[in-house]
Amino acid sequence: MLTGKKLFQTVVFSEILQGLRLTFKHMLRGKVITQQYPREKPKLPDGWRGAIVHLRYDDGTEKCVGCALCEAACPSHCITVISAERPDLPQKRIAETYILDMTKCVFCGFCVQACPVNALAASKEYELATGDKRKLVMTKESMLTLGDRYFPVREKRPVYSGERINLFEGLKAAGFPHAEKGHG
Amino acid sequence: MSMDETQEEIIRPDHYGDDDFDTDLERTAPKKRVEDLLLNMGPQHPSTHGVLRIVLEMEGEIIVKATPYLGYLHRGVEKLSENSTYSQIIPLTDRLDYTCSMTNNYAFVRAVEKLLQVEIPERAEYVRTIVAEMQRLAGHLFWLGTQALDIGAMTVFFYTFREREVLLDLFEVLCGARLTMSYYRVGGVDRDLTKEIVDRLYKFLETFPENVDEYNTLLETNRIWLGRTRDIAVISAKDAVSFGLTGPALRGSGVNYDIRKAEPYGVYDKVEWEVPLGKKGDTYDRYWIRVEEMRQSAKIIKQCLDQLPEGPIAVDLPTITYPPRDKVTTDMESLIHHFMIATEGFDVPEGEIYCGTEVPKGELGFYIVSQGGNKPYRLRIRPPSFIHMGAFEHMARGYMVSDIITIFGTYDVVMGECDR
Amino acid sequence: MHDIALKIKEACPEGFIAEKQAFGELTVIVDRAYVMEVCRFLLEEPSLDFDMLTDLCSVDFPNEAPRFEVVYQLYSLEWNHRLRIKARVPEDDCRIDSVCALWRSANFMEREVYDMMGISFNNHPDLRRILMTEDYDEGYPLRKDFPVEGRGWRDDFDRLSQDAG
Amino acid sequence: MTGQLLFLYFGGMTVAGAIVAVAAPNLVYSALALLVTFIHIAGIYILMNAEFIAAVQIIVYAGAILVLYLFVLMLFNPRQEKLYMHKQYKVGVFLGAVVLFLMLFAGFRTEILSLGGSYTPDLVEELGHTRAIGNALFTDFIFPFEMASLILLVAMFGAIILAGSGRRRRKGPGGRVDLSARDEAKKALADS
Amino acid sequence: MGLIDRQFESNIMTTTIDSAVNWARKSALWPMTFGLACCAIEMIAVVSGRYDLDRFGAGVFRASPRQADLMIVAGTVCRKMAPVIRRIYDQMPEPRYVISMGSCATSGNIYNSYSVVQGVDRFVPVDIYVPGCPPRPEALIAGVLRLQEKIMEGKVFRI
Amino acid sequence: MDIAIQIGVVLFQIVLVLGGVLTHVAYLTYAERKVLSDMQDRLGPMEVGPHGLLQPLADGLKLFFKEDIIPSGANKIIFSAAPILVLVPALIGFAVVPFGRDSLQIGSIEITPYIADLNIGVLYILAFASIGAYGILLGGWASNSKYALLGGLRSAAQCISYELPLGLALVGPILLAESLSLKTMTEAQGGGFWHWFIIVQPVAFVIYMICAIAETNRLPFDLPEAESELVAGFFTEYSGMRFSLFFLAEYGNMILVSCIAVVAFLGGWQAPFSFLEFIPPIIWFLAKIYFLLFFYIWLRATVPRLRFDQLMTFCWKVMLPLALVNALVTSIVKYIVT
Amino acid sequence: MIPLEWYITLGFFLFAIGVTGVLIRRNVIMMLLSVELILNSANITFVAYSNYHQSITGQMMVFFILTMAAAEVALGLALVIALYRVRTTLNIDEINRLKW
Repeated sequence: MLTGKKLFQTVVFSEILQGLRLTFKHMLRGKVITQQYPREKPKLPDGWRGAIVHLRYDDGTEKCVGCALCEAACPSHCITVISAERPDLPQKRIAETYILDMTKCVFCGFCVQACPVNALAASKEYELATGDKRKLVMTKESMLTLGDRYFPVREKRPVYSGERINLFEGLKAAGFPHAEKGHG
Repeated sequence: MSMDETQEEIIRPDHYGDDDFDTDLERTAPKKRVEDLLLNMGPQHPSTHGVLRIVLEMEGEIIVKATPYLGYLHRGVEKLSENSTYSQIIPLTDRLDYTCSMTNNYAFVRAVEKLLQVEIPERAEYVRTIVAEMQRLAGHLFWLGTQALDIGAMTVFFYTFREREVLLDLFEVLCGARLTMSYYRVGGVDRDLTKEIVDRLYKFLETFPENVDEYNTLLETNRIWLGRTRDIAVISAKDAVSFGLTGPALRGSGVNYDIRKAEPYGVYDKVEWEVPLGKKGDTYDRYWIRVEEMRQSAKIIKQCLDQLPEGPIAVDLPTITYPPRDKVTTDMESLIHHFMIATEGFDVPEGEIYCGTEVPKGELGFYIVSQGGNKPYRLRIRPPSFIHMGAFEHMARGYMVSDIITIFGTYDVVMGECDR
Repeated sequence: MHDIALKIKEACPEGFIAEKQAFGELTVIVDRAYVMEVCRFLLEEPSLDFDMLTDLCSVDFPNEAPRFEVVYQLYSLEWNHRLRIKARVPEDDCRIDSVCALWRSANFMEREVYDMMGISFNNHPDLRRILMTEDYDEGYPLRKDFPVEGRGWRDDFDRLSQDAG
Repeated sequence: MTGQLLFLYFGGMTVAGAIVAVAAPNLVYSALALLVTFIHIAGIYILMNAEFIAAVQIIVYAGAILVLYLFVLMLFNPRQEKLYMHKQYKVGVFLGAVVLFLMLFAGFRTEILSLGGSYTPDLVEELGHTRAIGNALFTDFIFPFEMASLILLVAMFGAIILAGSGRRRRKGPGGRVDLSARDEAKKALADS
Repeated sequence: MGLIDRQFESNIMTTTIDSAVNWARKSALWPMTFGLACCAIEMIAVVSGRYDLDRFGAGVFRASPRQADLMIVAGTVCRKMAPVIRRIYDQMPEPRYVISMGSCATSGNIYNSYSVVQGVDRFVPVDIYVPGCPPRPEALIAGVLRLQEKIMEGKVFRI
Repeated sequence: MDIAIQIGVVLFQIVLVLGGVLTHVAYLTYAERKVLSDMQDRLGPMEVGPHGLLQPLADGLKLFFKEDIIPSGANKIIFSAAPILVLVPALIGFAVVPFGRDSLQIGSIEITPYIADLNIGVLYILAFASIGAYGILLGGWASNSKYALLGGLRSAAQCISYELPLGLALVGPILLAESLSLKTMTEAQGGGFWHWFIIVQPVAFVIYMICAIAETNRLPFDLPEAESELVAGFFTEYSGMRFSLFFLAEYGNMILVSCIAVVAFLGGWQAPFSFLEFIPPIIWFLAKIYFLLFFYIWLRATVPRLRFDQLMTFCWKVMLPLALVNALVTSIVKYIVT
Repeated sequence: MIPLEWYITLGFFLFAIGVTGVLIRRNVIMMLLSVELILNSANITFVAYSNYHQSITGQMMVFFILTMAAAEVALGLALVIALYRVRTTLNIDEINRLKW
């Protein structure tokens, strides 16, 4: 039933007036939430998953051992690793070729989680826009450069004092079929 | 209008010819007198929020038939899933309903956990519930903003996105991404809720109800909004059930079906909340339900935060979850497990399960057929949006063209999930 | 044996093949010729009252005798119970009765099964491809013998302008 | 002098527009040409100190009547028609010419007496054309005025009944139209 | 673009006009309302208050391709959608620009499947690629800024 | 010689008014974006010039240099003519608007604050406003697109329908001022704001404002160009310069209807209080116009959009009877009082 | 001062063109449009004589003609729409039967 008050409200457009008041209040209050991006960069949290980078130890050597776990864990198959023995240290392995196709990366962070030596990390790099698609295919070198920029504090190279673990032997012993893959 | 009149109207074109001898007329007069106007909306159309094509058959401005054409965003997720390990499917589920991706994660990991039959720690359950409800807030805010924008109230869109950004900031801290978080893991969650997030969340919840009131000032009683949403896209409870609608679309018709209540999971049975129900099943009811659900979600989050227990955030099962980081470099066993999970994923016993989860759109179900091994044999996603689209024609019939956007928006359809 | 399965067996003994209980879920396997009958019973029997067809999908088992399996997930709002009905469909006669007349939600899902797996549904009102284009001729993507990358259609841009229609 | 030049322009455009309107194969062009004609006729009215009638000419003829025509045209969405004229169009043109000749003949044979009424340009200047017309309309011509309104009313009802017949549907709340009757009719049609 | 384009020799006059026109073009990039998938949500977020693409004069989203300058391909491009994208591109008047937003539009991303086109650049020329899944709104703005730089480098009247 | 001077003066006035109006149109788009963004807690154009002040310039220049497409199925002549047919009526109405009180005397030359003072000024504006519907209708038809045709038909129907209550709402002030001339109308409202016609004709003012918003296709009545339904209404197929002409016409119309509202209801260039008369009349006039324009933008930020049938129902069932009753009551009261 | 004959002549021309239009066009709408021309020619003549005789009666007639024209167009177009609905044609040659 249309009561007197309701009729009055209908005639004077009361709810629209309320809306007008609200918008006007917002205009006067001037609580602008805009971040002026190129001038004010956003403060990204530490866990932000931007471009994937390679890290180094404090002595400048790269952490990656070329185990290709990241390649296996990647859901979009954008990582290619070819590992080889380090010529100077035959016992140690490194990734001879490491290609991360940024155009295919989904930035899920699975590779970072999979890395056994913390060689990969998600940086806060996001301004990757480019006119040339080829620039988006990252090699190990470019990833290392990015990593140097975003992670200036490097981890100390661990020194294994105790008995040397032979990882791959262990894997084979555990009946793990793809253990050979680690050898490249 | 009586039945006879209609018949006359429709049959009339064919009926000259029986008693007619004017051959000249026969030649010139087409059989069908009033040509139904065909209007093709989409696949690129501003109001379809994605890539849906609707072919409208109209009589004047009235829709006689609205045929949705789907598949413009069909990405083959089900096929891809058959070739991915269970953990690699998580990013795929993110991109189903991209406005609230983590609820999809939740639905998927719940299905896998049901198959694996693991119990996850209490804190993880709480965190999952909190995050799922936050996602529900984000999803409903998105819906409200875009629906209002479609109907012309552009300011509401900016206000809802203001709150949504606050939530996304929290997600950023929590998961490291804004939209496609890949946060849930089989057996738990990826990262823990920190003190900072909890505080910020409390702060957000303090002001959130006021903000909801703000949107309502612009919409709830506005006569134009009422005119545009009341009695539009009405669907009766019987039809809604028959069409398999779920979520707010079903509850708008007054059917009390919410998986969170019907088959409680997470910690929904440990907190107090209510399921808002509509009466008429029109767009306004669904709008009201979503707004009310936002309030309820806020309530749930608050209670969960209050009750949040300490403890691990993932099960410590070496066959399913990664071992702790520090152990990998020191412990041989852990290293081996790490390698196995990274390369092979985890094995899932043979069997088949169906597991439905309440996401903002409705019931998102995962039907997994496993024949053992680390990859599903068949993964079927029951997308609420797709099934809602089945009711589209029924709901759009008899309305005006201008109502199409309202009708389309009222389901909250996301094409990524609809087409998969 | 589960109550529901018993009832089905009583109502339609010819159609009932087996029942299975696992993970707290009940599965009933029926003969494909009796799918309509069983479903009608499930919908109309008041003590079962499966008024919602939650899902309808299909699974491909290329190495087994009737190759395809159509799976119905049913739910009862009244009783809050779920049931899975399965029916096998052989490859050479790839058809099964449509349940559109019982649950209207079946319409789109059956179209999807037709699109993705190639199973035809008798008496379906509008059986066309739904996700792929209507003139798609590479086969049925969800069959196991279909390559994930497809058979070249995705890179075929010859008719780009005409297709737009 | 200026007045005559203006008349020649307005009159020329009027006639040209009228000819194009009658002869153009495309109906929309016809309507547009007619628009030109109407606007220039308004100009001629201004030359005759009848600016109120000029404004009304534009508002009613150009703003309402012709727009209605255009509306109907666009509902039918015509394109160029091949046989837009009758086969005997030459006869029509000839008849038109005869009519013109006869009228001119009669018109110039008749001598027109100047009656010199009360409605002088000075009066118009003083009162304003609008006021003069208003005075006349509501005193001497009040009965025809009321009759005209009655005619309009009847025409309105007639138009509504004619154009609206067979189009009425039962509208539910929110503007939904019940189409079930249509379905059944269609089904019956298909079955037969 | 029409008769006057690239018809004149390079001198101070044409260079000045060139930079003026380029400035206008870069300052009024009207994007098209064209969302495909996930990235569309971030594209919408770019318009929202926090990021506000309108600051660069690019907030006027036009629904009709005839009035748009910039097509932001935001999301997975499926084969079924490809002809439509192509037609929309054809309908846009020169000068037109395309930003391929997100990994899906750039290379098909994770969806290496039968229905997903592996990169929108297979049938539409792309000016700027913005990787990310989806890219942050800032990343898209960075892409727009990069496009503005590219426009400033362009030649309008000069040979 | 005199005639030459007169023509020169008129030309000067035309250039002045047109320039002023077009500048206002350009910066109205800017103001709209800014005010909207202020109400939506954001910034609006910022980067093009200081605080985005050069934004309209950039937009205009860009549109000018954009390719101009005529769709293949379109009717070329009408397609090209339609934008002009929309723009001209929008601009031509400014000829009779009195912007100020005093004429400018330079020697023997007198420059009036209006181009012409027609004694049927209101009718003149209404007459040309009705021509604007043609451009919309023809533009939609000539584009050979269903969206554009539908948009055009809707828009024209809307324009024609709302013209009736608009005109009827103006009957009140006309009766009070006893004149159709805008100048006389302004002068009839002199001596304080309580003499303004809005005080005695509030209903007419509200009807006029609503109809004016509908006439100019602004939210909540922006059906013809409702993006989310019909893409961009009747100008869906227009690009480049032709499109910008439609844009200019829309905003020009906005300013024009505000001018009429100011003259008919808000006392034109009159100051609200006599002690404020030291401020030039043109400033008062502009201030009132700015307020009304701000109100349009303000409303746009607040309300959703009506549906087409609701729009028509609103016009024929609410606005028109109200306007009729208002005109009737006004005339009766006026008859009794005098 | 423009002589009266000029106006009258203009009116005659318009009338003749209108008559010709009615005679030669096949389209019903076009015929109605031609009738408008005829009405306008009458209007011009009325106003011209009114001006010449310095009497306002002629102008009054214009008003009533305008009213009539408006009524005519409303009814005429309604008829055209009704006709088109039944016969799907606007060609007068084909609308030649008494019975629908």
